[in-house]
Amino acid sequence: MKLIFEQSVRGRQGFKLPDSDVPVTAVIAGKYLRQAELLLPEVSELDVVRHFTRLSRLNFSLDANFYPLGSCTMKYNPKFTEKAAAMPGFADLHPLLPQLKGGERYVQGALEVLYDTERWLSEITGMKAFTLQPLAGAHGELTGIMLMAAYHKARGNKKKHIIVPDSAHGTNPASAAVAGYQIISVASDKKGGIDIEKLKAVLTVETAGLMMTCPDTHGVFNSSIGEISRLVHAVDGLMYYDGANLNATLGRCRPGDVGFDLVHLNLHKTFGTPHGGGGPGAGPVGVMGKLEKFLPVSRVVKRPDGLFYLDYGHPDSIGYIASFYGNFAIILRAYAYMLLLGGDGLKETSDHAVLNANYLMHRLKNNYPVAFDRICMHECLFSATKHAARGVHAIDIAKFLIDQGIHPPTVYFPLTVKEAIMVEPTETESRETLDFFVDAMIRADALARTDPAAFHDFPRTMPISRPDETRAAREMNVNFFASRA
Amino acid sequence: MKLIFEQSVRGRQGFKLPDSDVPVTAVIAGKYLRQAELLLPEVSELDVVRHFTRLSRLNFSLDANFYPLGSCTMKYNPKFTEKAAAMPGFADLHPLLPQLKGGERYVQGALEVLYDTERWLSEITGMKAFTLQPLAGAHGELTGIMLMAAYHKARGNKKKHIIVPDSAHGTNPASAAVAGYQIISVASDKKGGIDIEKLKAVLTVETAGLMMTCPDTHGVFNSSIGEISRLVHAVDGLMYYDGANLNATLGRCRPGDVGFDLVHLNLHKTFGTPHGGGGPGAGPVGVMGKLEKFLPVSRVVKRPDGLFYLDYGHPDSIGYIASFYGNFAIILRAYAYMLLLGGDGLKETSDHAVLNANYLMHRLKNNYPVAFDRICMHECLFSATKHAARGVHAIDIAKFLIDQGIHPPTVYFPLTVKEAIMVEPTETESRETLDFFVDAMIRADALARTDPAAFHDFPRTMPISRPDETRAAREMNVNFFASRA
Amino acid sequence: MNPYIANTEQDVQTMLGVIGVDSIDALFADIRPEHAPRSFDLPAGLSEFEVIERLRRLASKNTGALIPFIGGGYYDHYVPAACGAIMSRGEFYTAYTPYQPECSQGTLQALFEYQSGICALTGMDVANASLYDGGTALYEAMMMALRVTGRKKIVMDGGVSPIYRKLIRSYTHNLHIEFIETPVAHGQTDRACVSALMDKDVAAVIIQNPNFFGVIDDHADIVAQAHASGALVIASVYPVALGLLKTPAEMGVDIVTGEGQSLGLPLNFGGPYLGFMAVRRALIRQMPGRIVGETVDAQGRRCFVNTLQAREQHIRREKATSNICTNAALCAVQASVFMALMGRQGFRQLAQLNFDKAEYARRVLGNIPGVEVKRSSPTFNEFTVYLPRDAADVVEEMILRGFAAGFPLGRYYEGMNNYLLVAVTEKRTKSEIEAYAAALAEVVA
Amino acid sequence: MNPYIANTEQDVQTMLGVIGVDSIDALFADIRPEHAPRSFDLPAGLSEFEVIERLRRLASKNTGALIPFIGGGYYDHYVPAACGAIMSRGEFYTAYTPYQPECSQGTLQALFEYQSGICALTGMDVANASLYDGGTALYEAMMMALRVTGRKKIVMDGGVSPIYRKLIRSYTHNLHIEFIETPVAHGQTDRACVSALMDKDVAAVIIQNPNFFGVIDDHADIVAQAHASGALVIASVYPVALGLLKTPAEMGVDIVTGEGQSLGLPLNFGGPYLGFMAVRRALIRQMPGRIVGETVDAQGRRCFVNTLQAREQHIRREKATSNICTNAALCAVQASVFMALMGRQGFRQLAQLNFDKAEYARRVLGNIPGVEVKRSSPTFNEFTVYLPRDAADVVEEMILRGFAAGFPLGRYYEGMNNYLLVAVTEKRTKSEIEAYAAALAEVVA
Ligand SMILES: Cc1ncc(COP(=O)(O)O)c(C=O)c1O
Ligand SMILES: Cc1ncc(COP(=O)(O)O)c(C=O)c1O
Repeated sequence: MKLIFEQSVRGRQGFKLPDSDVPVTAVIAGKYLRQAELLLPEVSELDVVRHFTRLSRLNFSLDANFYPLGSCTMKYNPKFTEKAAAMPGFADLHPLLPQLKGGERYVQGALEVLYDTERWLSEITGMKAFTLQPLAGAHGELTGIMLMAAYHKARGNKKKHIIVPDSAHGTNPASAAVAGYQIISVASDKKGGIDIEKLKAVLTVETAGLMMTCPDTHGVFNSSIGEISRLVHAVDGLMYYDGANLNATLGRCRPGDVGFDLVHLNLHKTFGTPHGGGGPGAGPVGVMGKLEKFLPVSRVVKRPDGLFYLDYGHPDSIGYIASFYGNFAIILRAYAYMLLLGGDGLKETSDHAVLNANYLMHRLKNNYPVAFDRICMHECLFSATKHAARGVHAIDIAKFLIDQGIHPPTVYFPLTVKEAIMVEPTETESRETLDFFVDAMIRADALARTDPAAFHDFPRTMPISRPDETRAAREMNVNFFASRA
Repeated sequence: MKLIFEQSVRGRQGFKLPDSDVPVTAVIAGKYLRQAELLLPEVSELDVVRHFTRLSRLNFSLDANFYPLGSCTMKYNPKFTEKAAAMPGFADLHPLLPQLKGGERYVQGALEVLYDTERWLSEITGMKAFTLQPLAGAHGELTGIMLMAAYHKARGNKKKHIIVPDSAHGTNPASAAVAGYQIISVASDKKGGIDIEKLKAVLTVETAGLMMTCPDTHGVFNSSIGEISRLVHAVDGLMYYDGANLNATLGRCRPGDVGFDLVHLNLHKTFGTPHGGGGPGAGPVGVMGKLEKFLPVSRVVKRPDGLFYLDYGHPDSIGYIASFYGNFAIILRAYAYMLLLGGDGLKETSDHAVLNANYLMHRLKNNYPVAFDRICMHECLFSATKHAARGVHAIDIAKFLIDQGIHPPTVYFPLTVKEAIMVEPTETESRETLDFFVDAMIRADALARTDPAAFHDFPRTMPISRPDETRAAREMNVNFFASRA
Repeated sequence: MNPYIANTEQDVQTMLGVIGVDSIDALFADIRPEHAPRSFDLPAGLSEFEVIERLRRLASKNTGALIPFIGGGYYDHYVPAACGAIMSRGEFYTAYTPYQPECSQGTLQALFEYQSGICALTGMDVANASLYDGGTALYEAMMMALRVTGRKKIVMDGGVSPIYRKLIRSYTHNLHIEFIETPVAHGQTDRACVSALMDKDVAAVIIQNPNFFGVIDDHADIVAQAHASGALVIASVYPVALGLLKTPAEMGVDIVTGEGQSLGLPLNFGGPYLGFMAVRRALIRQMPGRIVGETVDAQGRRCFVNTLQAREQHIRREKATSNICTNAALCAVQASVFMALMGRQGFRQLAQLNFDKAEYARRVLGNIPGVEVKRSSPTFNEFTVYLPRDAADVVEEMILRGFAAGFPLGRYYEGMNNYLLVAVTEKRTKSEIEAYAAALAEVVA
Repeated sequence: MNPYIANTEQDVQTMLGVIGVDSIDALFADIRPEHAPRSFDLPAGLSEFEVIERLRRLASKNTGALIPFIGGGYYDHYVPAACGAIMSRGEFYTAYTPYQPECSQGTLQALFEYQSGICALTGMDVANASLYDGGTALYEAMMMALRVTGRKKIVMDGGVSPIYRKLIRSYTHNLHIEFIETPVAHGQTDRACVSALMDKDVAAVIIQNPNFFGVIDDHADIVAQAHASGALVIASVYPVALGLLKTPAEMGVDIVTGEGQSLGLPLNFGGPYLGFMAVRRALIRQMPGRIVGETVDAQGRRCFVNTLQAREQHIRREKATSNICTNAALCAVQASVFMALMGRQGFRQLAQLNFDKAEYARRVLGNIPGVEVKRSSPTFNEFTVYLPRDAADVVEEMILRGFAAGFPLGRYYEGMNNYLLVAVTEKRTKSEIEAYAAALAEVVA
């Protein structure tokens, strides 16, 4: 499809702005003015709408496709939460209003949303308190590591490194690193869990903490969590819970009850807010009592008279970590989601997420060896090494699925498993959809036996197939103007 | 695609209703209860959303495709009018509110919308007054014919028939017929207009009126309109203006100034409201002074103090013709559209609608003979008789265009022209889009010369091609249950 | 500036060049000077922002935040967000009538499903793809009955919505049809009266269930009688009630129509709404409006098309079964979404909630001294109360207390000035009902 | 009941059978009894209708209908309806990160266009596909400068948003970075001070244009100086202003970031917003965040992919240029729609309207006795006024008169208690401005 810039016609205009109703009282001095022409596209509103409508139709999406992306929790995004987020009383609210004297009176509804969400997330995770400010999971991790640093500093601890299992998501080591820690990676054992002996080997007084995803990215709930946390706490390390996989254990296990000191959650995973083609999300962070005083400001407080306000006065706080109160419109959707489901509905969520994953695992394990042959949690992990031996790699199976209208599972993650195919069906998909996926996977397996070469030009039904990624990286055409200059 | 009924799974539920908060105080006696199970589909909300999202993707639409449908005015539907219509202050308003004592105070905004729209449509058409109640163009026609009947009755006229040109839309004779009139069809002359001699031949004292589309469905503005209206008025007939083609003459000619006594407009054509896959629309009717007292009740009135109310007290009124005040949410969109464009913007609309049509006509007339070789108005009319001689009919060209992503023009209408291809580009399409269409049409013409047989299995890119319409009519499978019983 | 026009000055010049004229004005040569507008005095255009602001101001003049207990055939039901989300897809709302099936399967299949849903609700064999609204659908049904029977007399139950009755009368003013309206007995159809009127001239008996007073009835006996004398029976029904109530098919009704607003459409101050119609299979060729049928394409793939088009105006012109062209297709698709969301169990539950809440309200209001609630005839989610004074005045006072308290029947029924029609949907909470009762008690005290 | 779960009781039994366990509980065997929640005390679930009603009530507690003259980097611009219409397409908002290019070309091309639009606005060579928001984007820019230069000192203009400065400080608490904040001179960057600080340790000078006081500046001289000592210059910019103002590229800036909220995003009480970043081409491999690049597919068709992924955490883990994963993709697409709608002329016109309205307000407020408007430094659509008493108190009184009168600078700048920061966008009408002035005159009188 043509770029919108390529559709530009000199002099065309797509939008009608108000005429000015004020006299011109000043001009900007020439030296402050831009010299370069502002080469935005010149198109009509119809051009814009048609262009983006057509573009959108080139996407797979949850609204049209099954998306069994492991670790991503691509569950249905309830439509009513979009309606809630569009209410002008929320959408038009300026974030500085509550910082005006008397201004918090005009944002009571919004503050109540924040306050309740914090309380409920605390109850869900067994944490003492929450901050909703982090703008995504990785941002939550960074915030969490900063909280850990503040804790250690206050305790006079000299900590240097953070331990991260090799199965961890890339954001874990990256977040710890940007916060100034060294990373020590610890290998998994044969059951997919952290190898406790190896963990012991790296734990020292310089260990600031351990970041764990629980259940981990192998889809396994680590039954040794109690022991692990004892070991980490023994060196005054902190247990960090990456909550990306919370969808497996709602109402079944709370990180706060099993030894974790702080958590981040991904509202765009467990709490059904949309992924938006890569964002925005929200990554609230919860902490146990010993970390509470370090939480970022502002904090939402409810006065005895029921009025809410923002409290900035916490001397031990790590300070501002976001400009305001988090991705409010995302938090609002998650709040609406929790209101609708209630405690029971949330627990059911995990029940069926886990049921669906185990069902898929059992239906497929004869065709695709499972990485860890045991009950899985909300996602299951296959390996396509056998297929790869015939020249059909995980990515080829992924591309085969695209032609079936199915978004591929996560492939090549976690890094611990060769030719990983990581499948997370979520609780919102029906058995018919799971069976449709199973059938497609079984057909792929059969085809891999009979005609492995066929895979190389999948997908065949899409407008493009197998882009040349090397060329992209070499040419670095990332800007319409530069590439045409 | 599977029907939603075919996706049904016993016991599945897609929506959460509130629990009852009242005690059960009564039961309905068995004899009043339904016996048959209510076999609505049992699906999850995700199933519903995914099903309808996928269904929608099987449609062409203005938002994604050029739609040069003659007589249909498929212009861009501005997005902001959708936003306006969704405002709760309008969308949640109960229509009986203004009929309560003191209730009109709660609907002043809505009444103002109606009042202003009536006034502006009057000014646009040169009519004295308008009713916004008719729910579509054909409903407007029926209302108009009823007004004519009321007029003649009041005058003691004995009228029996209505004259309709052979180029008229099918709704014209149909509306006149259901209102109780006989239809006399009058042929067009060689220039596409009404043949005045033939008109004279059928005009009698029993002629209730003449229904004219202006410009007519040949895309021609009838310069003899003055003479025609004199002839009709001479027998105390009324001149009815079918406003489906008003998009050609905004600010250029008002029916009220050239002899018409009453008009209907299609807000879903000229005023940019969406077609909705076949409806809903709105077909307001305007009348000159002599017909005003017959207009349907209620009528919107502005009191001297600026308050609006609904007036039901018109003894000569034809009465209720709709349950309420018309398709309010459609009228509201048209109102928003007029507010944005203003008088100048409306006039520009017609200027460019006509320019675009003439441009297309000139670019294509060497390949497709024009039915009437003259300046056209907002649409132009080709004939594919030459192509048909080679076995390529208008419908085949239509199907060819579908493969180009272009919605076919109107074909086989008007009935006066063999193998008619009626093209109405509207003012909202860019020259690039027109050229894209021209190129496709020229390619079709070339292919018709070189390989006419190729046309028979167009379209090739769609999920289906050339449905068996005869079988549909024979089998009459119009209900999932019946066809599976 | 018209932002919806794409042509630039340069485009205009190029195009005029291709056409071979000097100016756009030249294209309007057929419109002679004497045809020029005598006036075209319209406000100057505004920007999108200004229009939205203006409409927001107008909209805010409407919301009185009245708690609604008003129905009269149009109900304050909750519209699931998914309905709106699907309807706002451009592929549905900016499409044209599906005359080209290859590029319209989305709308066509959705309408086929809608027709099937209406058949499921009503129990009838076939439904059309929509008419304008409930009132005009009833008019079309009557016209159809006249055509089918070749007779000229219509018997109409006084329990049929007075709004519908009024508009049917307007439409048939010139058609030399004899209308007889029968009174209501204890809120239900007056059997004796209808029976006395049945003769070989009656084309149809028109009834409504629940009727305008909210009263439910089993019209099977009337159907039997009508059929015996060769007349058809037309029933106008309220679809939500069909979640619980005996279907018109079970009563033997020939033509069913109704207002589909309660199937997921906002109240919209009167429209757009959705007229539905379902009939016995034998009557299909006389049915007005579009009908979508299943078929296969050239390669044998299942697909859907507009069918039996020979009934319609674009083919049959003055001999068509109706003049309808544009209908309420998008509303039908929305209703289809609604029916699928509710499903078998949800739809029933919805009906039950409406019934239970209304019954509770009926009991609570009946306890107010001076307010009389007739309990003889069963009702669904709407009922009448007798007040100690003019209901219109009571309603006026209730408005000041924040309630749209109902519809005063005196407006349409002579001698019923003290009667108020009260509707209670699933959206009304117990506490709203009780607050309403408390306010009413004060007002009538 | 959880309406988003599709499994029926029957499904559950079938699936458990396939798995070979008795109950769902059995699947949770790894979670031992000692791991069970000590509490899980959450409210009972509600229906969709009840949730919407509750949120409507909460939302209505917010709308004070205050006329906004408040900015501070976040502005009340009009969001064209087409932006929302496109964003509400499920294909955009319910898609995942475009890791699979074949089924993500829509998002990928839209992001490529977004990057191009940001380059057009800023004049820079390359832009990434979004960061969280303007504040974190500036933090990322600073981290990038530290990496690129290998130095540890940051000079930050006091005109940079105090909110941004605060959060950058939090993030770098443990990173042993030396921060020097320079004061503002006559509202602009203090040249002498910056110049005195420049040395071989400075990694970057961070400036903002227009700065927090709304003042515009030409930082070309500072850039020259910084470059001379091997430092980078980072500019945080306000995109609407770039419709008129000298671009950061024209000043020679190395890294540009900014808050994209004003590009068609609602204020949303603080988010989601859009952080943008654009750099010189030479810096591309050090840039954080996703980058979409053009390429061709196996058949030579143009297409788009995430490129240079070796910078990112999912490949490079602790050595990545940033930890960012989920970003603000949908907001970037929305900004892209906004830029296309405005276009070359519209965007300029939008900037001009903002400037003209603010200038008018500045003049009108300057006429109020006791209110002082500094006219020495040019401003864009926001400016400071000096009030005869504490601006926080004045604002409180203005709220009661229906205005969000601006942001009292005392909150973030010591000694500036009497200063008020006033923003005026294209949405403010002349009469609103005058009403504001009249109210302010009363309050300060
Ligand atoms: C296990 C895990 N941790 C962390 C993240 C990072 O979260 P975000 O993308 O919201 O920054 C992800 C996201 O995919 C994840 O799967
Ligand atoms: C010339 C003409 N007249 C009347 C009509 C009927 O209008 P509606 O479809 O709104 O009933 C149409 C619609 O296509 C038309 O083109």
